[in-house]
Amino acid sequence: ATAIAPKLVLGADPINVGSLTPNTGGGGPFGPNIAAAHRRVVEEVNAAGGVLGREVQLTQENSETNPETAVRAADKLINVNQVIGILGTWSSSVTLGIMPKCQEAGVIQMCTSSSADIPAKDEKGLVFNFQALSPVWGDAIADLALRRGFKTFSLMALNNDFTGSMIDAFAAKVKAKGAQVINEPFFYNGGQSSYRTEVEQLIAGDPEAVFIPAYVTDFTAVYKEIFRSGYEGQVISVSIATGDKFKEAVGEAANGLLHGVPVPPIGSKAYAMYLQEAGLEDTGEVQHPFGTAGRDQMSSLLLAVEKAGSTDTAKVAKAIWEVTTGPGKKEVFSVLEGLEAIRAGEEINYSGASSSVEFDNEGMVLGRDFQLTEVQDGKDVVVERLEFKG
Amino acid sequence: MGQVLINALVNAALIGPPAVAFSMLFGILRFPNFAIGGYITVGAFAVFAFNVTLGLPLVLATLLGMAVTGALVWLSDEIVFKPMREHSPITLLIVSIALTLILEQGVRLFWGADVRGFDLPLTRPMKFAGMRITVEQVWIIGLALAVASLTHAILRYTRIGKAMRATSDNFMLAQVRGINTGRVIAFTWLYCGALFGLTGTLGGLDLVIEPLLGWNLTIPIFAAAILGGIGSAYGAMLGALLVGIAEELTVLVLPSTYKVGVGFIIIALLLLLRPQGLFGEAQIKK
Amino acid sequence: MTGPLLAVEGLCAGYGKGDIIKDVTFELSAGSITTIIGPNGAGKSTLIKTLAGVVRPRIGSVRVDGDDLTGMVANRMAAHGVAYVPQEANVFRTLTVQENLEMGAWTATDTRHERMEHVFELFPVLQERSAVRAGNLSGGQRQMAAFGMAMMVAPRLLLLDEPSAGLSPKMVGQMFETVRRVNETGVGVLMVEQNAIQGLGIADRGIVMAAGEIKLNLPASELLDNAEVGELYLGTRQ
Amino acid sequence: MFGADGAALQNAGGDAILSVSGLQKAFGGVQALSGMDLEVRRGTVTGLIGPNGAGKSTLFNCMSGVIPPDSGEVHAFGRNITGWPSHRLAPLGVVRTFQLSRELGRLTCLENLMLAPLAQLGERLLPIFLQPGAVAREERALYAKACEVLEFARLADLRDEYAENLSGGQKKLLELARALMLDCELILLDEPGAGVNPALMKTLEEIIITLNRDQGRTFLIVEHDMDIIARLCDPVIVMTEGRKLTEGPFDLVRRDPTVIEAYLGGVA
Amino acid sequence: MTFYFVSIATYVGFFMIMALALNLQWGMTGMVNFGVAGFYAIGAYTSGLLSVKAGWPVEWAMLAAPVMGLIWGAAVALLSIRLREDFLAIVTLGFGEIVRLFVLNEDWLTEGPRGLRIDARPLGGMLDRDQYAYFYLALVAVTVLIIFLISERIRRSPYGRVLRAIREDDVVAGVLGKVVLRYRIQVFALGGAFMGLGGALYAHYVQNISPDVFMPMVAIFIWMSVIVGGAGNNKGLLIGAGVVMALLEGTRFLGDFMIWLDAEKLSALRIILIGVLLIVVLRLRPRGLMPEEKFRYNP
Ligand SMILES: Nc1ncnc2c1ncn2[C@@H]1O[C@H](COP(=O)(O)OP(=O)(O)OP(=O)(O)O)[C@@H](O)[C@H]1O
Ligand SMILES: Nc1ncnc2c1ncn2[C@@H]1O[C@H](COP(=O)(O)OP(=O)(O)OP(=O)(O)O)[C@@H](O)[C@H]1O
Ligand SMILES: CC(C)C[C@H](N)C(=O)O
Ligand SMILES: [Mg+2]
Ligand SMILES: [Mg+2]
Repeated sequence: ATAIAPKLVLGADPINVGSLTPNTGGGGPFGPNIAAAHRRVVEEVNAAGGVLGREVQLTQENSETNPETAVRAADKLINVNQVIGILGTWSSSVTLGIMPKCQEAGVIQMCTSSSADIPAKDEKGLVFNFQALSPVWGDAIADLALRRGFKTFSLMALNNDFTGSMIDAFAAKVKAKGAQVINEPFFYNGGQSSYRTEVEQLIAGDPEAVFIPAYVTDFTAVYKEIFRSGYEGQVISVSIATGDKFKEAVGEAANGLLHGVPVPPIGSKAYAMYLQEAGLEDTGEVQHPFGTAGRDQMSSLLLAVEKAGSTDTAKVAKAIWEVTTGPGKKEVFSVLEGLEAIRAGEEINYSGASSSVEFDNEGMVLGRDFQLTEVQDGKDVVVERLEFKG
Repeated sequence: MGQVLINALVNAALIGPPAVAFSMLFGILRFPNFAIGGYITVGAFAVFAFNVTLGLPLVLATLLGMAVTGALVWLSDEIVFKPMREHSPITLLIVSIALTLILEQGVRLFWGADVRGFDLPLTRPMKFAGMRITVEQVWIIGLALAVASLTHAILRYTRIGKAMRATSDNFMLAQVRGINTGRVIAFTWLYCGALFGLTGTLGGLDLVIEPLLGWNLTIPIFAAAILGGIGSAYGAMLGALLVGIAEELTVLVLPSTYKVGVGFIIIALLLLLRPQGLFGEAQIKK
Repeated sequence: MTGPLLAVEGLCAGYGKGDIIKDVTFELSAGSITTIIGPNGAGKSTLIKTLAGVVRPRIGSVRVDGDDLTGMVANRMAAHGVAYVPQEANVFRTLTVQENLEMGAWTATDTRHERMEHVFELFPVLQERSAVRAGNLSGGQRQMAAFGMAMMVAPRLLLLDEPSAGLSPKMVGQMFETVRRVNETGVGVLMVEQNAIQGLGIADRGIVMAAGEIKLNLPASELLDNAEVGELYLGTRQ
Repeated sequence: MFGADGAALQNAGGDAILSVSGLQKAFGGVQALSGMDLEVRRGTVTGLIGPNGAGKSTLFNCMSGVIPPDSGEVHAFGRNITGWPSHRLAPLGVVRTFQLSRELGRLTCLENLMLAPLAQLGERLLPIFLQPGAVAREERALYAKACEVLEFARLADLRDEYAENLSGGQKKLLELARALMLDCELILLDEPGAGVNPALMKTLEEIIITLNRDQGRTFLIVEHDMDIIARLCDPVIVMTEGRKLTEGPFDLVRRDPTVIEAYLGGVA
Repeated sequence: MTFYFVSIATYVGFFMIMALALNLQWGMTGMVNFGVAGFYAIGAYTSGLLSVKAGWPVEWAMLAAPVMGLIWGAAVALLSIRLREDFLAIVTLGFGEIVRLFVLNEDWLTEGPRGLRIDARPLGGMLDRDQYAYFYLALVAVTVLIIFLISERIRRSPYGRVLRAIREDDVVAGVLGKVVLRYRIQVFALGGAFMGLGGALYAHYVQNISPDVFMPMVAIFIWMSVIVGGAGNNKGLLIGAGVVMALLEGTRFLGDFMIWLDAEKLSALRIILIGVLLIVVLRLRPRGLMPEEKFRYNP
């Protein structure tokens, strides 16, 4: 059925795409998945004849989750590799850090960052975010938590942008629904040699539940400390901090923990495909929350190039909406399906492994389901789900 | 308040032994060795490998891990530092930072950046008089005290300990008096390496095993050792206690995000009052 | 063995490029004292450091009692019965006086107590200050401690680099007297001294070093009487 | 006690430019100075002798602001300088050397000397940018002077050598030479002769005598070499156990039985 | 590719400015400063905030940065008058961390972890993208040159001689009548000012700064530049800055050759390689590529 798949045109310039992922540093646990997903999509596409008959050339860099290094890496991608887009930035500070360079050079950015500043600072409409912004997280998780009937909460968060706005939204929601936040929400820094004081402060008023948005490395240490402190109330966090590795690291003590996250449409077709591509088994749990986004980033970018028929980034940016967003188009779940459809002259809507990939007019992803999960017997058990209602 | 003290004590017990080791290495080799972060990380992963991958009991795994770390730390001297003995302390400092990068990334190369834990269930605390402490923490404190006393006893009463102090004081003269300084230094590395291995275990228990584990402990260790006055085992322990208390008390007055910073300020103030460190002695040259 | 206690032949040594001591050859017979004098920077300390194994020889050989010890490092030299008192940095500053003396006996712990008694007899002030860190001693006290350390073993060969510097006249007398007595027990002594009159006074032979070379090697009494030597090195000619 | 000689002494020197009274300093249990009194008269070369550990160097440290005394007072040039930091003393006219030489290791010999003179224009931040000509001129003058002093100290060949590479005696010479570079009226020398070759020391003594006679500089010299003391110093102060034992011309002092007992032994 | 080199050259310029300043403080005067990143941040945020939030003209804002660096440099030096070298290390390390914590936590002022977007830049809007890259490189180069000349003048002057004397033994310098404290404060302040200026130039070049930029790692790179180049030698450390940047950036191209490695292993390997190369360089040239020169006066 691939009669129309073109062969790579010999001698044509390749299409350059950059991937800038947090392979080390704070995002270290996630970056490699994203990078691998990027590479898989590109390999798949190249094997099937490339885009516009041209080979896709992928250059991957490590942001080290550090904006200082990331800017130089972006510089290299832009000026040496002449990429049309930089995909995969994760931490907001990196996404924002390279933004001036990218905007100046007219390079598309695709990220999974959650800072509310991202749309505001994207003046040229070149940034696409595959992650819900953190206020949305806070609101949704609070909503789910309230359904469990907690009346008093204490909040603390890792000190970064992602968690900062999440806490505000969480608190606002809690108050709006008549429950109480009994502490003055506060932040802690990652990479500390102990978190005892912070935990002490958090549980001081003996709240029914505590909410701690964080990253996995520091959350693991914090959670151990909470457990050791003898706190008997409910701990709530975000699922990115409570993956398999977390559960392995803390063992049985993880039982009873609640965590929420925007989820890939588990059971959806694209997600199943992702698991297969990544060689994972379907456990019914959320796996690779960012790897899935990596797949969707690369897929939508390449589809958009094919759609735009050029590598002019303004045109490609416009085409990204065309291939991902809007009703009444043919739904595709993988890049190859999509390419085929585009070449067949069809209008497509790419539905991804991380979400259905619908963007608002600022390039922020819309359609994300949220799910609240409880750890029981070392396994995630879904307790509540909040489906995105288009 | 009592809880604050217990917490500070646990912090101190974690930082203390490596601070003692750092201080000993500084004393004998005359440079601040920032590779301690790398050593601790390696220690934690070595113990992890024995404990989780090979399924040995934690105590045995710890002992083996200490041996492995000791050997590795000694090897790092043979390969990296030994040929550079004569070089300036700051050059060696930079070299040690480069070494810590290599060790950390080496660990990452094999194990990735994921978080890990030992095969030991977390425990709930024992409670008394409104204060809480876990069995693990009691262990950590006990071990730290044991390490301090052992180190002190070695330095003060054993032949090798005296040789260590002499070597650290005046390398050339030590040789002249017949001390095999090469062997003394090797022993020091091995001993300190074992302490870093132990810290790997304790740190992994208290925090979480990951490549940056050691790096996160480095600055408090450095501060404690300097504060205690280089070369003094009890000094380093006391330094650790003060760093611990300083950080704990900060939170009573300032947002906890400033914890690390205030720790530094208190250290600075202490040093202004007693510029030679707590246990260091002022030297007057004539 | 009837040969000389110390036989140095064609010795060259230095720090950076260039040799500081050049082609030094001499012998020291068992049970004798040789005193080296010479202007500042002549290479006296360098020679003695080379003999002690602190500076590496480049060419030449060093034999003690017939054993070839050329190029041996300092701690092995010490094990071979060579005791050396450096000119500078000659005590462990952070160790107490008592510990310093104990370090002196590193290679021979068995007779430590008697010997320490002996050192304390010699320099009572060291006993008074035995718990003080050597870095806090006065200049002369430190010199006594350094000398005392070498008295803690029974060496075959004693190398002293300006042992009298900084000592009070009374102590200088006692120190030289001690050297003489130690020598009488059969220990060979090679000593650098600026206090030439007294230094040569107890010596059998005297060596004049200048610019890295041995200029004269004579019986000590001849050297003392040598007018030229007096003027150039001893400052005795008015 | 010294009769006529003592009176002669009074006339020989001018007013006291340095005086110390009741100086005390203890280190832990050791009373290094216990009520030391001392006067140095203008224009003299005063000797300070005493057994090892008598407190001579400690006295120097207390007088030169390196360590503060526990009690007692130090006056120099009519000012109470007790507890002054050391950098204020040189401008007042007091400079010292150290018993264990403290060379500036990674400066060359020449630099060690050129550093010494006071109030150099080029040592201030703005003039080096705004008045480079004047600074260069000043440097040339300093250079000439330093070369001269190096010549005396027989260090001329080593002028571009790092001071850390000098021999023990050379370091002492450098220490002395550096002090002579300053135009200070009062120069305190802590065992300048120890480790210096006696023939060379004689030359240096001549320099000291010249500086004293022709330029009226005053010296206070700690020394254990009695030949040097005999040739240079009048009066001589003897201290033991942290306080002054006696004072007078060397010929008298050397015959004092208490001095012989405590210090000289049978030899001198 | 050219633009890549232009931009890397610009970054090298920042390193050079910082390294020159550190050399003044540590290489010449012996004052350990582990808080380099803090001064960098002070410069960057001063200029950034003044131009973004206070609406200052960008040129004025950039000039305010060294003034701020100067003030804080003097303050830190004053605080640590009595401290020994290794203690100065902790105090400055602490200072750097406190600065970073301040910009991280006081988000009412600094935007905290969100980072500060700085659109204003000198001659902004008057040049196109390519010209601007050259212009900025020139601006940085001129700054490097000026700081280099100032440092060299200091080094070769009697003033520099006093600094080196203090480095060797401050008590001796004091006995010789040098007011050690004054020199220490002046030098630390001057170094702080240069670092502040470096920070300002950096901020307006990358146009987005956040607390994460000023992690201790930056300070480590600057230290590496000085050590690799040769402490005490201004020319050497310019080379050192180039070498360190070449290590950091050059190893990036590793991936182009080792395509069989996945991204995570590759990035680990890259950092390992940086570490190994650094050790090798220092092993071969322990006093740096261009060790401090001896001074020979030959008037
Ligand atoms: N920092 C210190 N701590 C303890 N004791 C000290 C210290 N400094 C000096 N002392 C003691 O004070 C006494 C006086 O020492 P000082 O150096 O002043 O003697 P001195 O007269 O210069 O002797 P010398 O002729 O041997 O140089 C000595 O007994 C010494 O041990
Ligand atoms: N560590 C060193 N590095 C380089 N050169 C050195 C070193 N030590 C000594 N020298 C040089 O070697 C020469 C001889 O020094 P040495 O110490 O042997 O002299 P010395 O005869 O003992 O003099 P003194 O009587 O002053 O102690 C001197 O010119 C000195 O500058
Ligand atoms: C967890 C992610 C969704 C958010 C990202 N780490 C950020 O800093 O914005
Ligand atoms: Mg000598
Ligand atoms: Mg003295």
